[in-house]
Amino acid sequence: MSILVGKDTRLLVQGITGREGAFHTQQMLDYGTNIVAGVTPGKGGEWVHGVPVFDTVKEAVNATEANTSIIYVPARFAADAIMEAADAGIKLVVCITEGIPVLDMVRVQSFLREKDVRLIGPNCPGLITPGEAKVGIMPGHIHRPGSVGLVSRSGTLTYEVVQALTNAGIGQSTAVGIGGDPIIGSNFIDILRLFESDPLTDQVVLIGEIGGTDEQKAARFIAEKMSKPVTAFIAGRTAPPGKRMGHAGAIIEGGEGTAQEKIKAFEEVGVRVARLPEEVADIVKERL
Amino acid sequence: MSILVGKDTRLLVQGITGREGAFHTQQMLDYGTNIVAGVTPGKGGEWVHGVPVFDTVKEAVNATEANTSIIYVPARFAADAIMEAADAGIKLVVCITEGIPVLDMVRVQSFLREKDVRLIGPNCPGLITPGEAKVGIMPGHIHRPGSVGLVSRSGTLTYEVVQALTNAGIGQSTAVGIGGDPIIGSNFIDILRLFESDPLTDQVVLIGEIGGTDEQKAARFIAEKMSKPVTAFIAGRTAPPGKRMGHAGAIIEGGEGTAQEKIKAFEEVGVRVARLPEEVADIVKERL
Amino acid sequence: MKLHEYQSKRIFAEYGIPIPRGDVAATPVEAREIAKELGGPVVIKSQVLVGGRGKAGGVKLAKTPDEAEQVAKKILGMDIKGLTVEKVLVDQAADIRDEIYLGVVIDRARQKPVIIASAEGGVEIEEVARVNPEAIIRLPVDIRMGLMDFQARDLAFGLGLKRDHVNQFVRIVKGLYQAFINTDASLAEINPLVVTGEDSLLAVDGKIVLDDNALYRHPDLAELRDKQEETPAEREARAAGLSYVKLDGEIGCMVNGAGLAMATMDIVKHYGGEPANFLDIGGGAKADKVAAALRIILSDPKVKAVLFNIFGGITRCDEVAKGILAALEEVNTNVPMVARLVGTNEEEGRQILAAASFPSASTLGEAAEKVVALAKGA
Amino acid sequence: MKLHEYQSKRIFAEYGIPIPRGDVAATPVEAREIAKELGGPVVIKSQVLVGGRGKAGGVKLAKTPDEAEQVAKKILGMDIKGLTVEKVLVDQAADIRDEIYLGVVIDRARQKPVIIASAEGGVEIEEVARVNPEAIIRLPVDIRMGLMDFQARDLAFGLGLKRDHVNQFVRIVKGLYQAFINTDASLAEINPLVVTGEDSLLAVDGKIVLDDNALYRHPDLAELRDKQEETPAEREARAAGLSYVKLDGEIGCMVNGAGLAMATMDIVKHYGGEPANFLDIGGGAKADKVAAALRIILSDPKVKAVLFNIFGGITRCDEVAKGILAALEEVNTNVPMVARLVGTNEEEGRQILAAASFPSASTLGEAAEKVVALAKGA
Repeated sequence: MSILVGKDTRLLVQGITGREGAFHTQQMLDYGTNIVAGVTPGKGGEWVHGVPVFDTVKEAVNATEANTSIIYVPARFAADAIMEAADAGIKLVVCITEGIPVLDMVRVQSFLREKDVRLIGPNCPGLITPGEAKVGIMPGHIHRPGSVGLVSRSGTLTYEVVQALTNAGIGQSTAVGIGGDPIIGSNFIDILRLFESDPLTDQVVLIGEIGGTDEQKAARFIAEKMSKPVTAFIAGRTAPPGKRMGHAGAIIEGGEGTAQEKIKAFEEVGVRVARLPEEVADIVKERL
Repeated sequence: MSILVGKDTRLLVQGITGREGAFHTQQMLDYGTNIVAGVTPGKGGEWVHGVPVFDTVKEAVNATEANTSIIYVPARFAADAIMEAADAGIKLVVCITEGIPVLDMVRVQSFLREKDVRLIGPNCPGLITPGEAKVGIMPGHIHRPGSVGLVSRSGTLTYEVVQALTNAGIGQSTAVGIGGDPIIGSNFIDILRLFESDPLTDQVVLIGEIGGTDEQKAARFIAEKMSKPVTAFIAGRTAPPGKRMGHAGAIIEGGEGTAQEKIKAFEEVGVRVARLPEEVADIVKERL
Repeated sequence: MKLHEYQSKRIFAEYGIPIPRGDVAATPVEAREIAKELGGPVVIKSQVLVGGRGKAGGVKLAKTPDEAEQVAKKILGMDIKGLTVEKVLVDQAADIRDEIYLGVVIDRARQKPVIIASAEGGVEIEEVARVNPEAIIRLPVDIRMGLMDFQARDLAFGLGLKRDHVNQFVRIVKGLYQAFINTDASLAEINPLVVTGEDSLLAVDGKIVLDDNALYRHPDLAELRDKQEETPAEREARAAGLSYVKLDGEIGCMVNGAGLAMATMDIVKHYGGEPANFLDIGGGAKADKVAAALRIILSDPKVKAVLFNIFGGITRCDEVAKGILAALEEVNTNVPMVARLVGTNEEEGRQILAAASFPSASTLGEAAEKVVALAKGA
Repeated sequence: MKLHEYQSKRIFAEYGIPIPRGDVAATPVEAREIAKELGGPVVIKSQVLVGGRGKAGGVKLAKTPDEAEQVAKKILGMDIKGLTVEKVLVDQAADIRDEIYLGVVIDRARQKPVIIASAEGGVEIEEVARVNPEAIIRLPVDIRMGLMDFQARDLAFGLGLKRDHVNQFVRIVKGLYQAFINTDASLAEINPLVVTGEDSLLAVDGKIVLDDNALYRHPDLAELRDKQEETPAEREARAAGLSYVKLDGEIGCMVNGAGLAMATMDIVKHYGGEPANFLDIGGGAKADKVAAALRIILSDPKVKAVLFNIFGGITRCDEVAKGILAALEEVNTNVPMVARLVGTNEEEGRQILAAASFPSASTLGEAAEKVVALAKGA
């Protein structure tokens, strides 16, 4: 186990009887993830791909000692599902669901602040420790075990980079998609900190995109706190400014969040920034 | 200084320009309390009995380094006043106001839980460290410095007991009225714990009344955690059951809250219970 | 302030809680009309603000409009624990399969609202607590977050509800919680919440108790107060902001502070007297409040002597003294009195009373002894 | 989703925020009638969903109803940054003494709503932030507690408001915060909040931007969407749940995931092409969504070639492949295309395309090179 998930993961799937939940439960099982339970209110007692289903997370945790949860429930119920998991003592909650209202997530985060839990997402692909556990929707076969940690705001773009690494013969320790929503449970710095203290991770790839200032903050953190080399990739050099970025939002954030700003922030602290996914692999390889 | 208030107290009076606020500001000043500021929104810049008035608690704290606040504002604004004081960094808030809606106090307590602040009251007479500081509405002249700590749910009944002690030549370290409302900031146990570790307090008088189970819990605490002798007085042996005590409330509390129950709880753990205020003085005197 | 069953249930209905069809009648003919309109069997329920209506015969079934009229005739005007039945609720009778208890109160220790639920509804929850405490589920709610959906579901599955009922139950418990919060209640209770033969949930009986201190926020609810069910003295006391409970003794007591008021009663009894009342004039009472309190005490013909025990803090002795004298000017009485005023503005108070030759005492013991003697001598 | 000024201000008014008297006109005659009704000078304001209306001549004063009609005639139909003015707001002109900025947004770093206020209102807050950042006050709010009175007062005194204005301001900022929360807004802004010569506060201009993800909770607000101010392609994209932004190039892109979509555009450009659009089909897109996306891309006549880049995770390659073929059946087109499908159900997807002889590539680089060549060859 590198960070967050691995052989010790006892996974609970919230929304296991739904189309996506059931499909990805099978995919995660095929990958070898230890799925111990599912939850769908009102479907307790059923089974999905050999996994027992419970009505509530509390019941599931009591019966199976699940320690990690992945959420596939629809957006309007997802905030409640996150809080249910946290309230039941789950330590790591991974929320795949996209389209959760921002104020719902503000409420969730105010609730989680008093709990001993880590949230990844929402609107994220999840995370994977190759060869041990896949807790997400990423295609498992593109990964291979190794010592490069990945952290990304993006979903499919991460797969692209992972594939470039794997094609170049470079394995991954853990790849974490933190999600692209305005309010997320864990940010770049939270995950960089974990990689920095993980003995199985030698270097880190950070995949960012336009909007916000999280990449700039990550750059500062890397400069001040990290000893391991970091390679960055920023999507959106040719893209129009993000539509989500409101007027006053930009003031708060203290920047427009363009790719150029972010690339500059990284290069100023000595983080190399790749222009193409394949270039990420080239840079990482030099540093192995 | 015994507990909570003394020569180090830098007092702020919230609602200082009101009738009660102004009157008791004078009384507290006369007693020698170090009042550094007052607050009434919209009256900043005025003076009351030589005390400067500010519009907000933040301004008052910035200007005067007040560390304690006493609240005289009307019931419908009192909850907000408590939160304002806590938010501005006041460490001890004493709320005299009676008649605050219960749900307002539930909200206040949920807010205070995340702050480093102690609340005394509401609906309480405040507290006094004789000869040092009076932060309340009790008549100061009946007190005398000494080594007996008092803690009470009642207001005027406490004065009665204090006077009996003083008449018997027994001084007080600090007398704390915790208030009689369903939701209060500090309970018997909170104050007993402070007295237990206060080198200037040798024994403690606890004044309770019918309703609830706080006296029973205090009895348990005294048995388990206190080395100093405690004398109790319980009002309401002949009174009809408290009108506030709802049906389901009694279930939650796990008892009817009669005086007999409470007296029994104390006597079972060896706490002597006086039948008359003068008897409190007699018992305390034996133990000096 | 307690609300009647029909008032409580109407509030529940506003929060989406299903209640039986029905209406309130003040006459047997009205009851007949309502029963006719509803069709089928009805339940006629006395609307009085005390428990134990059922045992007292204040709740009866009626199969036809005629029978409804007859039953209403019996119940209206009935005396239940000293209260006269002025109104009955005529509700469509429910086909009861299961009965659930569901209530919201404040948990003083946790300082949070708590939902209380039990699959053993239909009886008083205290009875369940005594006989089968494990049958009660308690769910504390963070008032800042409100009742969350998953908590409501936990409760539903915890009660062992059938799957078909879970979503209905979730809506009901969320509605009840919201009603509790929005009305500033100290109790909001559905008992029983019935599972009907038609497989739906129905709040067959309900109760709301409001926080008097918060009534200023709810002028509409404050108007629901049933004036018939307070004595004139209690009504006057409430209007004057006094806390008054009539007792059976002969010594009227006016005290500031509930604790001291109770202690004063205890001491009156210690000296051989019987208190006629509990009366707390509260903190900071001024002359007019004192006068109102005195009128209320003297309105009890059993009162043979009156004891004033004021330990001034926020209350000022001079104000109380003025109030006593002002009240005596309007109330012509021969009842003997003793005043014991100490604390804030004690000197001024004593001077006012001394100038009027009003008897006074300096300690509570002395005052109690004097007033007991006066009552016996009178 | 952005609301017009007049829509935003009507919502503010529901929350007790004072707004100028006024109404909306779609014709010069209507504008005249409104001005007549209001009496006195009015402001005629174009209602378009872009900034800079004033500079573009879209906001004018009119002293009389006649003048109002003339001014409205000029403004209605005017083109402002590509948008045609369909409506004007006719507001009573305010006697402006001071201008305050007041807004609520989400602070991403603190993960809380934050109130932003400045005594230097009337200009864009970004301008204030640039020129005089200390003139901006930020107040983060705990969503569980809501905006507390003392915080609102702190803000009022912090802005240096006169005492007479503090209580008014407190009501306005609490109303604005509540409007923000209750409408699930991502921005609620009053600029300027005016102190008038009559010494009262007035929200003279306002703006609300709603969270599209929460619109399902607000069907009434969703109906306020101005259909005139979206292109047909944008409208179709929104209806299909696609994220689409038209650009000026010749290579249509259909990608799953915003990050990959942007990276795909970057790479197309790297290989010498110009992207015609940003189009993210999102996660888990099924065949019908893919078909809609293809129709939208092809509706742009500048598109010379189309690149599909799908890296399946929650999206399944076979679904996408089916969608492409289904869309091609209804849309008769000669535009050349390249598909690159990898990830979940990659094999099934490739087989479906291979069976239909649809050109494909295995890496993004290869796909980008191919599509650029196809566009140039066409």
